Amino acid sequence: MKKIIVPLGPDHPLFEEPEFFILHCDGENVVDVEWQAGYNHRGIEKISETKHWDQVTFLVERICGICSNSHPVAYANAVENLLGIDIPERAKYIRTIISEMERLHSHLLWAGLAGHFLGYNTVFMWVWKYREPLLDMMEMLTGNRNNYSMIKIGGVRRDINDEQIKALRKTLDTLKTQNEMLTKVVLDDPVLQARLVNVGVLTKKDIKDYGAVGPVARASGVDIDVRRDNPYAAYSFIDWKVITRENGDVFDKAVVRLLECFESIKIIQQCLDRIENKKGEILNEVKEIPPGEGIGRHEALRGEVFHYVRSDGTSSPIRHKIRAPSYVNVPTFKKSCIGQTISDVAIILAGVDPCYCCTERVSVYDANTRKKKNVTWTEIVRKSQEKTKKLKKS
Amino acid sequence: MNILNVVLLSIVWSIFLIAAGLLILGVERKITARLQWRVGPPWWQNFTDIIKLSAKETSIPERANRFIFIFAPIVSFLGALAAGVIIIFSLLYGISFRGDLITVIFLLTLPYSGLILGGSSSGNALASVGSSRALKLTLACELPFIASLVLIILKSNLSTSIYNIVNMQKNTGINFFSVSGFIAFFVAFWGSIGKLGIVPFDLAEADTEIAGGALFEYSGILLGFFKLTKAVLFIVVPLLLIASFFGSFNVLAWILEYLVIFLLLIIVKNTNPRLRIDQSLRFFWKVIIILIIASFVFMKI
Amino acid sequence: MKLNVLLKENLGNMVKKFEEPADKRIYITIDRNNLLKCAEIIFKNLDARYVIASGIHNENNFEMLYHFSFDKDGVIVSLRVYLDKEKPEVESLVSLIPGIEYIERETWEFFGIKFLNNPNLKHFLLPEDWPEGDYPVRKK
Amino acid sequence: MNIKTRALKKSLWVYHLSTGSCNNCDIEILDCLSPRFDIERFGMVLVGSPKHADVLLITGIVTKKNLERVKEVYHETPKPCFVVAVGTCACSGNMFRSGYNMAGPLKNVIPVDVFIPGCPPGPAAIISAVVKLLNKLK
Repeated sequence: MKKIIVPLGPDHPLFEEPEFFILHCDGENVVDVEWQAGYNHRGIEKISETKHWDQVTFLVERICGICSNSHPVAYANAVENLLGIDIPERAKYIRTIISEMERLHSHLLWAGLAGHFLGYNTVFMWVWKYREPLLDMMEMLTGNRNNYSMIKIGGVRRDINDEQIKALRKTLDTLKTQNEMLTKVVLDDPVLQARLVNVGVLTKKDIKDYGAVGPVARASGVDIDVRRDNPYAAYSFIDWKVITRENGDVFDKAVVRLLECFESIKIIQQCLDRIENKKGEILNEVKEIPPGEGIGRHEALRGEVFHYVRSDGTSSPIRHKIRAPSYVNVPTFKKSCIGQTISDVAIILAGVDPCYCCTERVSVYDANTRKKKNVTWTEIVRKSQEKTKKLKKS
Repeated sequence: MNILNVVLLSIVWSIFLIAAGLLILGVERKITARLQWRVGPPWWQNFTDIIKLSAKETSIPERANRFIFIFAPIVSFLGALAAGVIIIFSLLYGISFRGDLITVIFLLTLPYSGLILGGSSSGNALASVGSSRALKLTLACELPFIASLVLIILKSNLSTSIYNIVNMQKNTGINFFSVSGFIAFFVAFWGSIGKLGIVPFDLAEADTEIAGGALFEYSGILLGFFKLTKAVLFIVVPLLLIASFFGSFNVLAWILEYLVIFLLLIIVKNTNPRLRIDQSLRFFWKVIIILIIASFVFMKI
Repeated sequence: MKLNVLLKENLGNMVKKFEEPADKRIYITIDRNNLLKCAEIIFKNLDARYVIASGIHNENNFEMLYHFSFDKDGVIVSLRVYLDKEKPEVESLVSLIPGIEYIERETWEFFGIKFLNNPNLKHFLLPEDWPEGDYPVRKK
Repeated sequence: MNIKTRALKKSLWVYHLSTGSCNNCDIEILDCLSPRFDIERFGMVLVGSPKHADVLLITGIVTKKNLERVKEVYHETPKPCFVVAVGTCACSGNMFRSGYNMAGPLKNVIPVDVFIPGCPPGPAAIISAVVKLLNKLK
């Protein structure tokens, strides 16, 4: 049978970002997958070497829009690891609150998008409606809906006051009931189960081979979570548990994410209890970064973020290595996609919650193998502008 | 009625079909939006879309087969329109001929054929995946749809004229209220969801999987023709169901029955995710086939 | 047994330098030729999780760091390997860890470090027509 | 204003193209669809193929690998079409300006009609910019 090649990307409505998967198909079945990356590569690791230590927090924030708190936390952890310092207790709680709120909004975002990919737009709209108040809370706490700029080496930039805590509690309570409903809908819907159960299964061995992390690993029964294994911020002071499932299919990944939302709500509520009606320092001023190297980790929404920094005592890092969770999660598609159908590839890739901005921190294929046109680019632009003018006049 | 009148009336009714189809699609979008806590577009949105598309440039890909690429949307549009006009003529004016039901069934396969041809002629991988899905789907959903209509023909003493079928139900009772008729209606309803290409069977266009699928390369007025086809089908297919299963000669009843079917369609659309192609095929070949056989077994009841 | 003792015991005299600059961070310097053996001991025998590898361009040499995580102890173990300045080459770990393919390709195009026996050493993040010999993350 | 322009104003189909962004602008664009902002009120729909589009919402610095692709998409889009640069990255390059893989900003690659600065611009800002675009249409 003749194989057909289906390009998935670079600009596929499935992905928010440009990314290119070439599916070698036999009818509707996928027999091989190639991954072409680099459409999003911006060279952040190199740019980081030209910025001041404090500026780098803003730079890493812009690695990825959804993990815009995870990377700064991991980076700050790395620098603090290099310095060997601790941060004030209140700052720890605030970091935890922001991190968990980010996790909540990202998991909801994922659930909505997953619905969207399945052509289930009602789920998409409802979930995104629930997510909106969270973004309002973020705006209230940090001043921006995304890109929060809360983290600073040695602490946090802004404090949280008691009025904000009250408003936050209210939002979380409504969110909890909404999330309960959503979880029920997902767990019980027979059509969703038909689409998700036993699709894109990853075994424990696959997880180890590719080093996958986060909800992807936890859905396959690999019990890892940096928040518990190597606690930072306030995670060691708080009572919560790691969610794991056994099957490793897309359905389990969805369940892990939805159940994690409840844990996040629990964590935030406990943190709020500890900082309410209290005052305290939020920043340990850091003046100089001595020579040395440090590693910082953070359990981001998609898994472990890993930052390695090296200093030679000057005002900017001489090497800054960033490993986003998607960098190890996405390659698992090689195991999970092959043998599935084209329709499933969409949801399998979505199940990983890929984030290519993260993956290519540091970064025309003619998808239709069309013949090259012998017209120069300026010619085309000129022609099209003329036509636009003409149409505007008429 | 002389030939001139017929021509004039068909033009008038064609325009009505287009307008009503666009309107009902607008209503559909509005209701969907309300279900999703949104305001939604105004009711005339689809008219604006079509006018806009007609003003846009139509680009034809270099690798495409020009002839098929251009004619596929036109043929599917005309097929849907002709089917609609035939049904309306036999319902309203009693102008009917032997075998017009068969003609309508044939004409209603044209829209999908157009989609398949158009998709596969455009020389794009995503479009060809879309049309191969459309092909599989049409094979799956056409059979139950036709089979349920064959049952109606059998029930109406082998009459293949829509007028006769409607007329006969006056004497023998409405088909929908017999056991076999009810089952056949259920079958035809799912078949028509497949024919209309709405969720859960919108695999051929699946925006989030294969980016518009068979329509990927279409732009401008040619895309507009596909949109119009869909709008006309939204009127014609339920109308055919009404004629063969409810059959009355009362306009008010028709409108009510239409609205009921329309509501059912919307409910199905908004409470289901898109099915995978093999799941859709399994649904049609296993579940629906059993129902068809059941309806034939209970034919006399 | 404590992890640092366990590591020293298992790696034996392949360890050139053993550093613990901070709590739960271990850096082990080894010889370039022992890399595959050490990585196998850590990844297979001690059941660590592969995290990432990072290349570094120093003044006099290149450096590769292979980070492994022991999740039960929460410890990061980094294997440090120094490479030639003129001809940076190191054994590829693809046969051991399939997921390492992408970072090796990336390091190759950023630093010009060659990974012997990596079957797929071609451009990954940078465009295909990127000028040869131009390694963007190297120090100027 | 004739009927065609009027129809165009009331029925803008949007194609969203990311050319090396951080995802934030893209999420905010999707947010425009969500119940709170609901741009479908104005007849705007997000489409999957550039062939169906009237407006290209482009986010991100243009990376070298994306350069050809951006031009191709712009060429494929049936005219008249409008290009909107969403976010500071697309407008000027933001902090990635000094990076080695930057080929943009967007205005150097294709003609841009509207710039929306902000990192990221909120959905409200995006909608207001599109309204400005509509007013520009005569």
